[in-house]
Amino acid sequence: MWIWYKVLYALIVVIGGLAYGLLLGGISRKITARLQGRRGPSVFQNYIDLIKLIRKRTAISHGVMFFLAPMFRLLGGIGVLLLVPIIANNTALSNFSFGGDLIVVLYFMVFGCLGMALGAADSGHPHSALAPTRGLAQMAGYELPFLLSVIGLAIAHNTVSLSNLVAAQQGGILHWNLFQYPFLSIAGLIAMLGMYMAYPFSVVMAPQEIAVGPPTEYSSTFLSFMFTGRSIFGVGKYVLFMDLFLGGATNLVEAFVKTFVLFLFVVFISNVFPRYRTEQAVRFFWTYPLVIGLIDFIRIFIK
Amino acid sequence: MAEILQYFMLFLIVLMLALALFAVKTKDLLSAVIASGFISLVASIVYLYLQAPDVAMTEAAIGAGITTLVFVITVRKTKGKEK
Amino acid sequence: MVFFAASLLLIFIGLYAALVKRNLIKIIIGLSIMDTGVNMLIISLGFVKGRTAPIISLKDLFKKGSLLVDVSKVVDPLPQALVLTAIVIGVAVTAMALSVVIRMYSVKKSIEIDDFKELKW
Amino acid sequence: MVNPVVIIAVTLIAAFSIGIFQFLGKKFVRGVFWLTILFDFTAILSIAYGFLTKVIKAPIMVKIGGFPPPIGINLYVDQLSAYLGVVVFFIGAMAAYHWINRGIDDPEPKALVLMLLLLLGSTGMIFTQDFFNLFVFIEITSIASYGLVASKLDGFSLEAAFKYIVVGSISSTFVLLGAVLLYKFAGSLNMLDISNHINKSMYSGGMLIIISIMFLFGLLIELEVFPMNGWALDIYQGANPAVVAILAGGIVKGFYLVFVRSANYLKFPYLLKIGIIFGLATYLVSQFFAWKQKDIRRLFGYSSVGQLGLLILAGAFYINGNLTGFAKKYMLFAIIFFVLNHSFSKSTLFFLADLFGKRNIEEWKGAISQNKFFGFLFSSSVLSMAGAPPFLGFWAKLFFILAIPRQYFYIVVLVLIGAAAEILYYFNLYRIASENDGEVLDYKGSIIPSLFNVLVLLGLAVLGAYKFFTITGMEIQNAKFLAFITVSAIAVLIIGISRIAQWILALGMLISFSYHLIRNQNFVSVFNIQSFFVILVLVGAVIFLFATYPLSKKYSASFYPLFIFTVFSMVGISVASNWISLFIFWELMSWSSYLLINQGSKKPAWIYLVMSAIGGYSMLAGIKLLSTGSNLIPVFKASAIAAPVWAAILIFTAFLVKMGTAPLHIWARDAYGESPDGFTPLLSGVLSKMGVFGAILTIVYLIPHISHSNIILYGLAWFGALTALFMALLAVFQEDVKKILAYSSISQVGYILIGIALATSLGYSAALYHTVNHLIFKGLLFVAAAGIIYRTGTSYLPEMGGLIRRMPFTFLAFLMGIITLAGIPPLSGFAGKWLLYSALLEKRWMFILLIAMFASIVAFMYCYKLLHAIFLGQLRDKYRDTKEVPLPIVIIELILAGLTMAVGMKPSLILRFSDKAIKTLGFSNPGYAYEGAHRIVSKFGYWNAYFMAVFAIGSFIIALVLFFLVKAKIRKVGQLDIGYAGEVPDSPESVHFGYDLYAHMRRAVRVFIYPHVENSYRRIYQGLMAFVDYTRRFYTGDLNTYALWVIITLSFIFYILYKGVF
Amino acid sequence: MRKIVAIFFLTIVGLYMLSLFAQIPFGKPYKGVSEHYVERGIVENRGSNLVTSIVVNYRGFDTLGEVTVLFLAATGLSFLLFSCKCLREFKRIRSSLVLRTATDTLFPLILLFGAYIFIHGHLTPGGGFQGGSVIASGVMLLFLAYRSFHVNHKALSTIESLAGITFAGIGLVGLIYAKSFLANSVISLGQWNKLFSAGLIPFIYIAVGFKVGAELSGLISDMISTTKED
Repeated sequence: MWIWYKVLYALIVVIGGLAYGLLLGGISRKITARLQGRRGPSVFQNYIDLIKLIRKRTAISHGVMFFLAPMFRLLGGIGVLLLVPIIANNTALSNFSFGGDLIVVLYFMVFGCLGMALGAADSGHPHSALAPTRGLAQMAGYELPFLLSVIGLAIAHNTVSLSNLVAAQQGGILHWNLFQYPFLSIAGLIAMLGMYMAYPFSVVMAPQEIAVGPPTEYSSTFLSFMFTGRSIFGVGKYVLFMDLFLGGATNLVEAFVKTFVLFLFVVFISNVFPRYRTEQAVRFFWTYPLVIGLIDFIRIFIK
Repeated sequence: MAEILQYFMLFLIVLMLALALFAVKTKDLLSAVIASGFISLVASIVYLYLQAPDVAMTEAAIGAGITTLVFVITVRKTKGKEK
Repeated sequence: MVFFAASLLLIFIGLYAALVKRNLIKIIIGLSIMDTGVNMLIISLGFVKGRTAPIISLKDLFKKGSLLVDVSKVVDPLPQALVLTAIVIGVAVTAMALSVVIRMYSVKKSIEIDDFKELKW
Repeated sequence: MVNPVVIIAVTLIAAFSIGIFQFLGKKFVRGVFWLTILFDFTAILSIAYGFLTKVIKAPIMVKIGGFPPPIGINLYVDQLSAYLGVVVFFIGAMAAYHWINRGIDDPEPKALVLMLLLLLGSTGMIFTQDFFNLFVFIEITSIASYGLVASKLDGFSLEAAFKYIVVGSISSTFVLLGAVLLYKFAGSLNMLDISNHINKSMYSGGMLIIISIMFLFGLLIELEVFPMNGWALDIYQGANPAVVAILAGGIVKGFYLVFVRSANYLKFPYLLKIGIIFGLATYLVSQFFAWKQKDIRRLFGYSSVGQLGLLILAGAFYINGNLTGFAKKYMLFAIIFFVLNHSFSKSTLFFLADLFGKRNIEEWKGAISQNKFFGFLFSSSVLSMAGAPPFLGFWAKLFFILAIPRQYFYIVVLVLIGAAAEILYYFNLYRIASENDGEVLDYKGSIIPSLFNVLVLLGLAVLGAYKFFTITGMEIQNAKFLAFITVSAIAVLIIGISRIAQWILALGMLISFSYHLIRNQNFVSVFNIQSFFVILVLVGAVIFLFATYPLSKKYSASFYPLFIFTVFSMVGISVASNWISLFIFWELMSWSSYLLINQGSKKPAWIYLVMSAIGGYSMLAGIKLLSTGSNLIPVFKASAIAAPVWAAILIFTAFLVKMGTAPLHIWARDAYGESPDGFTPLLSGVLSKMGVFGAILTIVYLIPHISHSNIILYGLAWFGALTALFMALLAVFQEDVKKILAYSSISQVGYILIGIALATSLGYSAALYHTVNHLIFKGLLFVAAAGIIYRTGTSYLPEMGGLIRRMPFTFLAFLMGIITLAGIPPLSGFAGKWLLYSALLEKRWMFILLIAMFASIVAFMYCYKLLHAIFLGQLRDKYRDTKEVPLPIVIIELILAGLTMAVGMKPSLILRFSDKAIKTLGFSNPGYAYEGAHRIVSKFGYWNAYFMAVFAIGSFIIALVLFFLVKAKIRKVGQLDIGYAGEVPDSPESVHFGYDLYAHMRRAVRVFIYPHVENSYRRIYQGLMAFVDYTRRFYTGDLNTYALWVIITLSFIFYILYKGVF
Repeated sequence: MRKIVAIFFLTIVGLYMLSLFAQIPFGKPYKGVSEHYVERGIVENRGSNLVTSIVVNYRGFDTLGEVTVLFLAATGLSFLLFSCKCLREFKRIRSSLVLRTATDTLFPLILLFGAYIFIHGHLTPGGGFQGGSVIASGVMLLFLAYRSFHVNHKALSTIESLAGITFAGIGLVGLIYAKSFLANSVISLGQWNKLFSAGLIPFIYIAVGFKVGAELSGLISDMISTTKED
């Protein structure tokens, strides 16, 4: 019986996550527009778009992998969201988070991206490789500081379970990893910017250069799936970072607030900086955040 | 008598060494060959003094005779002069 | 002693020729001088002062009443026998060497070492 | 048995009678010649056989002239001289046959007389026991050689002959002087008598020492000792090869025996010193000078001289090295084997060089690839010369190394360095000769002598192995297994006309072998680390062998035999019970795999071989360090002895080379990338795992006894981590599917190394799990790549693309392989990563963990590249009709893909085996525990593979259902029908971009992917080459200089041995 | 430069060897096997010339080798100089009447002398080698005297071979009848200082004499070249 409850909760989390993710996307567009002095679309524009896409009647397919790619994407998104505990030790909202989950999450995050890249390439679009390769290269960039902070935290707390990490950060704001291990956190948060492919690390999605990126060839239902996957994935990552650095959450409100703060952090940063080229981004990640993170890392190593 | 013989031997030895040096130093191959033949000849006399008549005979016949002959023929055939 | 020294000198003069001279025939002359030196050295090794050659043609070399020869009256015959062989071998080698030289001359019209340095490294 | 003196008398009479027979005609002369040779050979053979069967118990003593020894001359024939006599006459007969066949120089009767007297001289030399008589026979031998060397009468041979005459005369002068002075000293010329007169204390007097030096020095000149061996090399280069063959193969060995025996009789106390200085110098100098040699005959000459140096060294140790018991016996056999091996293989090589006719090794291109039989003979002798197992040279070297006392370890090192150098230049030649392109060249003349020689060599190989195993008293299973391997390989070789038959037979052998192994109760009940690897090898071999069938058409008949050889030698490695048998099978594996790789591409194979040789020999050196005085064969035992640090490091090097660990990885890319496609899966999946096996053995049995072992282990882990990272990074920028997989392979093995270096039970679990897992997915990828290359004809990524449409199954399998490789759950790759990371966390090796994890991120890049460039994008026009890869390959692909899936769901499929294996390594538990059926728990967390698989598949199904629920009409659109500016023309130019996908990344990491290591290797190699090229000018070709060096050497010897004068 | 280096190292070697010979007394009595040769030489061989006894009997094997060496040299030389163009360039000049007359007179004497030497090898100084070379020098004289002189190679070769076979054959006879190769005791040793004494020694020396004479003559003729075209 237990498993069915879990499935039920999972469905709720996924739908909730989707709704939240779409909302965040809308807010992001709004903020950007406002900063640029435009009115911008409605914050609910993404909901409208999604419904529109689903309702479209025809879709084209270039082949099996093209067909499967959105599935992978969606699966990756859902997987990440479900593997991180939104509220630790809560039957409903701890999701499928379990003992070894940090490493699993790290690897599962790639799953969707891989599917995405494969699908795009299968379209036969000559530029299809551009975005995935940039993305992978940039990933190699930001993953280094990110792994640094994750490993640092795991060693520091002697656990790779996100739930345990969250538990270790309870008992006041100063117990948060953000304050316990500020340098690691800085490295991790900078990596997060890369992970969201926001400015200045947006060369992957760069619409001006690659028409509209991987989704160029996708439309209607396929695109809707991608859209869904991306939104959910985004939320999943916010939750992950919340759990890692901001002490997790004990109730839903706290979760909303913390993820929203993270979201704002990304949005504001991205509206300030110009874009890096891939190699610049990689070099950036391999220097400043890494060096900063190493301070704490070595501290943990010595301890 | 014995003393004279000894001095004679000494003389022969010096002669041999001188001939050897001459054979090595001279530019004319034929002279060198003849000199080396002479060394053998002188040596055979020395052998006699050293109570080795057999060897003396052999040295004279083969060392001084045949060897020199072979040398001479070779020098003639190679029209040899040392540079 | 003089014989030793002289023989050694002969050997080394011969060797010197083999080491320094650039003419093939000269080198062989050197070797044959060296041979002579060696032979003389060996003979002088077998020499014993005041003894006679090892040819027993007189009765008084025998020990009394037998065919056993009195050792103290004869020089060492063995080195002489060895030298006999050595001399013959020497002439054989010289003849071989000289025939090679004749052939070398017919190939290159030269008997200088400088023309025979193709095999190297 | 024949009286030895009859041999000499009959030969002499025959030689004299040819003077009469020459008037009767050529046939009579030849008849007399061959009859004599036959008579002599049979006579000596009968004596040798008598010794062998112990019918003759004591050495034969023949009085000549009826006088007892000190008075008269006598012959003394013992075992060694009889054997050597057989060899001399055999080689002599072969050389004579070769010479006659190739057109003997006129006048023929004289040439045959010279030949006969040469053989007579060397026989007399070996047999006589009188110093002066020895001199006479030396002169006979020398003068006959002078004539024969000059026989070609061209500039080269005359020059060589003249140099020989001059140096030879100097040499014989010293021998003569020495002999006469010995007479003066001891009053006798008989060796035994003199020996009885001499005792070691007389050497302090100074007189005897100079006499002995003069005598031995004369022989030493004839033994072509550095630095006075220029003349010898010139002979090898300039003279008639038939003559050189008999000189190098027979006569010089006679001189060698005489030298060693004389030194023994003289009780010369400094023989060891002389042997070490001159033997080693000769050996090393010639092995290195040969590197730059372009003239094949001079190359062989350097090799011969080098072997002589080794022999002198061995002889010095045998006589004067204070060897005891077994060591002495080993050394004796080493010497015998060296002599036999060198005689037969070197003479064959000279014959073949003459038959082929080309002097410059560059012109040997294609010599053996186009003439199969010629190639077989050439390969056999080269392999034997270079000491490849199971040839005789290998056993000789092994005996030699085992016999050297441990305090002379530096000699072991230097000899092994020389051996590696020898392999380097021999196989450079072999590489050129086995090149496939080049015009069709044929050899002229009869190969019968070479064939006989090689047959003897093969027989000797069996003898060598038999003797080695019986004398060292190693388990007889090793010998049996070696015989089994050889017989199997030969069986497969024999049916070489049909590849299918070979395939079936090989497969049948492997399967039945595995079946019998599993049926063996012993094997099943005692399941240890070795059984683990045996199963790994056999399973991998069966799978990959199965997949080779469609590819085999283009392989030569030796592919399957070598495959079998490789596989069984790996089994041999896995079941080895001591270090030496491990080494034997290790070398067997290296060489057979080299020959396999060489069937694909030559240069990489050469580099592979050289690296393997360096590795293998360093292992041997390490093993040597493990041995103690009484225990020459170190066994695997944790409590054996306190192993020195260097032993562990040296032994480890071999394994690191095979694992491709940086910076020893330079062979790997091209060897993997250009080896035959059917073999690469085995190479990557199984063969590199032997390195893993060895590493585990080393760490378990050696490292714990070393102080600071932690540092070594930590260093190893760093090596593993850096390998994992940088090889992954290098893979990203490759454009060849197999080369990407190659780098990936060594990168993955780097992970395994980390696991091993942890030396915790969890680390071993991770390593063993990953070992199997890597076999599965890398095998899958390589097999798939082989299929793709088979269909498309290229391995170059930018030429592929869009193949998903033509090869859906392959794509599916490949995709699963890639997912496993990337370690993405739910397939089997993740569990290995999880175990490894947990193990690292447990040990708190944070930096290594960081690097390892980061390396797997880098791996994503090339994973994507592979998928994208091969399968995705637009299909090229030329592949429009390409079919799915052949059925056997598809089957294997799907089986392996299914395995990744199954293992991904249930890692215990592998772990239950590794658990058992780990228990035998002395750990009580595997480092993790099971919780329930599927959950693996470590200190840090747990991993539920089953759940994860169900979760992934479940959500995939949910998403799919969701998709179909909202499914709109899907219109299939051709790939070229894509909407961007303009349409693709009808006859489509492919716009699939698969080249240099990570150009941007390259800019970021340029400094890391620059081939620093390869360049430094190249620079070292070139530097050495330049050095060698400069120093080999030592051999100026100037006769005076050669003669001068003789005198310089003599004064040097006087100086070091006798200080009484000044 | 080379000279200096050569002299330097030769001096070093020379000094070492000198130091050796300084320790060997010159002209002092010997010991060892020679005592046996000298003391029992006559008893065992009956030959007055002890050197001959040693050369032919005690160390007969050496002599067999020595003969072989000479044979080898002759063979090798003719092998190497066979049909060498180089030989034709050498023109033999016509010799003077004096020389020819002297040759005519001396040649038989020289031959006789040579024969005497090797037949009396066991009695007087000299033996096969010396006698042979004396004969060869006679042949050489013929070469000098007569421009068109050439030797019969076939005959020489046959003599050489037969002589050689005789030597080795005698050795084998010894092996068969006296259980020892080259044993001297096959026939009666005879009396000391008589022509027919010393067992097989004279026979061997005669064979050697023929052989050496033939060989050296052949050698000279090969070098001077007596091919018919000249």
